[in-house]
Amino acid sequence: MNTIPELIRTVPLQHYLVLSTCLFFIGMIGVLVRRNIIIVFMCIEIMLNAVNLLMVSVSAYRGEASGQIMVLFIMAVAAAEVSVGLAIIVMMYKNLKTTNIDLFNQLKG
Amino acid sequence: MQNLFYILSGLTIFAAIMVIISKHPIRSILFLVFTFFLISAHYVLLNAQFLALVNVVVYAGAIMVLFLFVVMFLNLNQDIERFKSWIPLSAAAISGACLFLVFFSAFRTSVLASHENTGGYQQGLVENLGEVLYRDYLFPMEICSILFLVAMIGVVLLGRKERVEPIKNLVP
Amino acid sequence: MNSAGVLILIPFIFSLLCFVAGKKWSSVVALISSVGSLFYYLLLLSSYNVKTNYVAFGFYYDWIPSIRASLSFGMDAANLLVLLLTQIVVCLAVLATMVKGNTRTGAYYGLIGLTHTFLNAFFSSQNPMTFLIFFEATLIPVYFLILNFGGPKRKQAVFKFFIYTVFGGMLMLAAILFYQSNMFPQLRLDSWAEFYQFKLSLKYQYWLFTAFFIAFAIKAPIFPFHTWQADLYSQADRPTLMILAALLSKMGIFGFVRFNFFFIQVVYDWFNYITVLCVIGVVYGAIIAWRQKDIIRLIAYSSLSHIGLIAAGTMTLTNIGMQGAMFAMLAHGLAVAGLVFVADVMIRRTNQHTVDSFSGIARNNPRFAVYFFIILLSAVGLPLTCGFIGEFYLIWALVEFKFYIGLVAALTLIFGAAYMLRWYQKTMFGIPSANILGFQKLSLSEDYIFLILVILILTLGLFPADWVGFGQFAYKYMNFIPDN
Amino acid sequence: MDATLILHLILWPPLIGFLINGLFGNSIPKWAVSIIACLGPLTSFTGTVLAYKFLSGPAHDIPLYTWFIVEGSAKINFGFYIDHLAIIMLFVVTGVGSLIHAYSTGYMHDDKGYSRFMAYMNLFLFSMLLLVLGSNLVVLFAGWEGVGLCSFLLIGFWFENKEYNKAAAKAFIMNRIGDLGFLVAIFLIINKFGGIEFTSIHETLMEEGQLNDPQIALICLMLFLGVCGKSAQIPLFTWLPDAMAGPTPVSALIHAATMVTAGIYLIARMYFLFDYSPLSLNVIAITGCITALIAATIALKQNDIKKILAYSTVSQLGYMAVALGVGSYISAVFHLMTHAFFKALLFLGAGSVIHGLHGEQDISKMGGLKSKMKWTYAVMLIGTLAIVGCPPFAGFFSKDEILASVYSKNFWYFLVLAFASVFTAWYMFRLLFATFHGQFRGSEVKFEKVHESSYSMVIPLIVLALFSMFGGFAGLPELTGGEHNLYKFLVQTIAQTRFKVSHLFEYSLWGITIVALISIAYLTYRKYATSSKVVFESGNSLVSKIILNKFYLDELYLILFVNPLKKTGSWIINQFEYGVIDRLIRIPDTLIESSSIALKNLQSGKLSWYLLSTAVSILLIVLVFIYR
Repeated sequence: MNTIPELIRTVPLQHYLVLSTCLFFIGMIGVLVRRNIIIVFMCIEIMLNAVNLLMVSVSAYRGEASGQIMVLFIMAVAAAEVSVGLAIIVMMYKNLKTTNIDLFNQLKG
Repeated sequence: MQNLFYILSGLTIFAAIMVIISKHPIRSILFLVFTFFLISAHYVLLNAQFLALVNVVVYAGAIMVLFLFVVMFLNLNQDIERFKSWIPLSAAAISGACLFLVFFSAFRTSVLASHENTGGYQQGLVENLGEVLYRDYLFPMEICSILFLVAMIGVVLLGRKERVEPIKNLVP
Repeated sequence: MNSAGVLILIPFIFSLLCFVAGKKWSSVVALISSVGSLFYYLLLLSSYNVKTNYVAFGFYYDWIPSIRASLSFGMDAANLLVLLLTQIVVCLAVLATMVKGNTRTGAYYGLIGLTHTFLNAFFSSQNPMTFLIFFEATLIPVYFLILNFGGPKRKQAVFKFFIYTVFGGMLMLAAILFYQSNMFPQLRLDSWAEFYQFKLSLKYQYWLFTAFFIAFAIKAPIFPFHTWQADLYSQADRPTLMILAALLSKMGIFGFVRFNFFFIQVVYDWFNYITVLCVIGVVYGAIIAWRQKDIIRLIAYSSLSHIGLIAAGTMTLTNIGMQGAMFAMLAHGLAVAGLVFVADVMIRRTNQHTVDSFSGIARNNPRFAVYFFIILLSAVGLPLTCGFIGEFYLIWALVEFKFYIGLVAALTLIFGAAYMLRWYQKTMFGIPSANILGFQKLSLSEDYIFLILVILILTLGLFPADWVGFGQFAYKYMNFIPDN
Repeated sequence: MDATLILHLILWPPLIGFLINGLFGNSIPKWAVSIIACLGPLTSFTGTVLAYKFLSGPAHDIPLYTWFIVEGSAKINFGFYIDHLAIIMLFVVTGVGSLIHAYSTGYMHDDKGYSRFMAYMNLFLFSMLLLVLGSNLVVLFAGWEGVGLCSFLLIGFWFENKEYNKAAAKAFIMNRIGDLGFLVAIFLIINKFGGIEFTSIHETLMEEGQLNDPQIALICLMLFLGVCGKSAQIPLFTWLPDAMAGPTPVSALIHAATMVTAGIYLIARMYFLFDYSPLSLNVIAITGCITALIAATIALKQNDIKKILAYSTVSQLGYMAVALGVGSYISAVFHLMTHAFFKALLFLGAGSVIHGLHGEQDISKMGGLKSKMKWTYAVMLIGTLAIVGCPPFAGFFSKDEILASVYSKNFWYFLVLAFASVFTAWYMFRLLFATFHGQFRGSEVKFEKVHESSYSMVIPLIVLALFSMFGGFAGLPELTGGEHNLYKFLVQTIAQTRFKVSHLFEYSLWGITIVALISIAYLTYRKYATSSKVVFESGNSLVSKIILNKFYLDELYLILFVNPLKKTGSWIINQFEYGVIDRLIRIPDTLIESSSIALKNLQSGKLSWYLLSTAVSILLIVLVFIYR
């Protein structure tokens, strides 16, 4: 375990930034391209995770715990969001018999 | 060790891409779980051991199970998407790519403060985090608990059986 | 106790009563209200001394002190005649609503009462802010009156009307706010005098005047802002239309009367363009009225023609023009209210709207024909009716100011006669057509309305001197303010 | 006697008669209506006689009250003015008016609108008195419009006939064209002289008037436009023949004797102004010449008895205009007076004929009525001799005076008028012979029914005939050694010097007149006192077609003014109003509407679209932040 902090010194912070950006945009493109609402939802999770990763890396490089606390909160919120969101999806599927977001254009259940 | 990071990064990106290009939702979910694991690995590399653990438990454990459960519950295996038109698709792809390029170039050239790893590997451990959490972020944490309560009530309410007739003939 | 505020309060309280009074009693309440305010107005008039004080019976209320907005009412020489017209015409409109076949619910009377309230407030306003607020507020009851009680296409018509006037009102609001923000903070803009005192630089005046002009031109209306008018008129309920044609169109002209003196230089510079618009309206409206089949539309376009003349008169900024405009407002209000009621009598009895569908009414109803004829004479501007006096002054002012414009405006003599006589002859003369045979005699209340109108028209035509005189004092007062 | 009292006595009785008959005419018996109606003009006539007898001095100005007032500009009184000119006019108006009222009680007796008719006639008389007595131009204008209005009402008296209504509207509107000029002239006068009373205008003019002042010329021309409308001069005369749609007493009173001469009266009243503008006098004279000639020419070919008389009236009005134009105002007034007598007589006689023939107006279907209608024939003969200027009837003196005065000023005007006189003689004798001589050209049955009119109609005829015979002696020419009483009377108001012509010219004029008259009478008798209808048919030649169609003036106006206006009106209603104006004015409206439609499509409710737009906007924002 002691060797791991050395890694941080060898890998520049920019690389983490690039990685999280990549993840974020993969998630975003997924959100834009996919039509299945569950997959869209998953892509949102990817985006959240990308942000988390960013937070953690910066936190680690800055040597501050606040960033990691923030990630904790994000996870908490994400869990709540996913539970509610999935419940909504289930309800909508019950009513509309589809998960295609293009058909959810009524802005109501 | 440096290579470990790059291998992990490559795998993460690959898994994430697979999430969005798999046709079957189940596969997407599985790749997503994989992604989460890989991100947890990154956390470990970054000395955020506690978060890595939480990530595995919350995301890969709880959330993904929920997803899987929903997909299987709705029986979406057969529901393979058909793309109606290429125009919104390409528009989405192009705009996303543009945004990506912009961010990418922005981050690549950004100058960050030099990294002084003051906290060492101790920083991401439970004691350390707990101290900060209960000292500086007590109130938000309490709010968070209320959020969970609300979410729970909401889900229960949503799951309640309604006597609303399903809207018919909407599916083509 | 004598206060302009009471004149506004009377119809307001009674209109609230009307809303709750129910169908049976609301008409009585409305009648009491309108006659009461008429008498209260006459009481005020009798104790009004135009020569000593300018603003009488003032009523002041500090509305929002932080933005220097206050409500101020009062009577002065400029609004005297038009307030008189308001009381009379509302009285007549209420009477016309009580005529069998026009009867309405309490809400109708209540809305008429509200219109009355706002009109009184508007015409007696003593500062630009009050003027603006009630300029807009009058729209509200009128909107509902037409929306709830109008013809089949009322929705489009009233929407068009609303959009037009609100657009104008917005411009005016912007102009007044601009003015107010440029004033010294110690000035509170509590009266017209203060308004006239502080003059902006000419560059701003041009812009402000444009805004005011468009607002008033839409309301009046002046060519080419008139297209809402005929649509709205043809959809409005006729008693409403009496108020609409006789009073609402005067609001724009009254705006010119109030504001033109503030923009003396601008009006002088743009006189040609504006009066050309007005005069085009005179001829244009007359030509359309001449070829028009629908009676109500005919009235609308004839109104456009007359209003154009009156507006041109206010633009001369001369004593004659101002006096003429003020008196012509009264005269035209009476005449057009009469014409609308004539149309109401015709349409209510036969359910026909076109000129061609009537014929030979004079054979059955000579009384009606006579009333119509006298009202028509006033509209045409024959001497010894009040219409003549107004027209005389206006054309005089125009001829004196710009000869050729006056000459073209005087064409209203010919065209007016042409379209009015056409209407009269087609409906009253000729062999009685089938649907005229059942044309009932005038009922008592209809008789009263016509009698009141005819007596007023002839009296004002024979003895106009004192009434015209009020305009002269108003002119002196407004022109007293020095130029910058 | 007090002038105010006399004024009240003259002015108000017709109005009271109008009010009583107008308000209660249907509920009181017919004889009462007749008495009330005739009492009004008779009282006025009495008042006029009193005024003539008892009012001394040049003029009486009686301002009743201030009508309206403009500080600094002018004060307009509801005031009246009695002077010599007014008294002469009053005699004509109330005298002829009374007779025609009496005649009407017989002529209109069986009409169902009898009381209405009498009320209108009274109202007309009141307006005419207002016109004659007004002390300023505005009161005069009130009367001027009032008579126009009554003319409208009376032409369209039988309002169930659409043609009559059209004629009425035409008369009113053409009059209004003239009134426009009049009104503008009033404003110009106020502007120029600062006052509107005749006396004050006169005084100001005397003090600071300049000959050939363009402003005065403009005023005069504008006034003359009004005169053209009211007195049926070219180009506004076409309404008068159409106005014959009204009952015959109306034609006699309004469209021959009084109203149409209001224009002549106006110019005589304002003579001092016209004296300052030779240009406008020339215009008046030329217009008068053309009117006289054209109207007389048209009358040659007409077969409707009333139309002939109508054109004759136009022609005679042209005479008067020429007289005014050469500055001999008194001659014009003289002719106005005699013309009122004999033209009223002729019209009433024609009315009697029409009445006797039960509504027949076409002279080609008359003839030989002499035996059946002796009185009518006699008075018609007198009237004809008067109008053609046969000595010593009334028309001779006045016409001779006009011709002589015109000759003294301008030979060419004289020549035109002489031609017009010849035409006059021709069509009048034609009318007379075709109606009363020869054989009846209708059916026998019809002829049997022909009857002489009642006494209430004949007595006024006889009175008028007497006036036509002896009215001319009010103004004897110098040559006869007699006194020109009218001149002596009027010169106190109208300061005008008498013209001078050589005795030789006068003698030769008389001689030629008599010779010409006899020869024309002979020729027309030969031609028209027949039993054949052929002579009344118009030829097919171009000239006769033009004359028959009244020089196509109506058609010309139709093409030049009425039709374009109608077309413009329809075009505006159907296309311009909503196609152009509405669209133009709704440009902001349309912009808002179309942009709102565009924005509405953005709010499609599609999640993917929202996401995409979010992404794009983030992209834009970031770009802005980076490359700011």
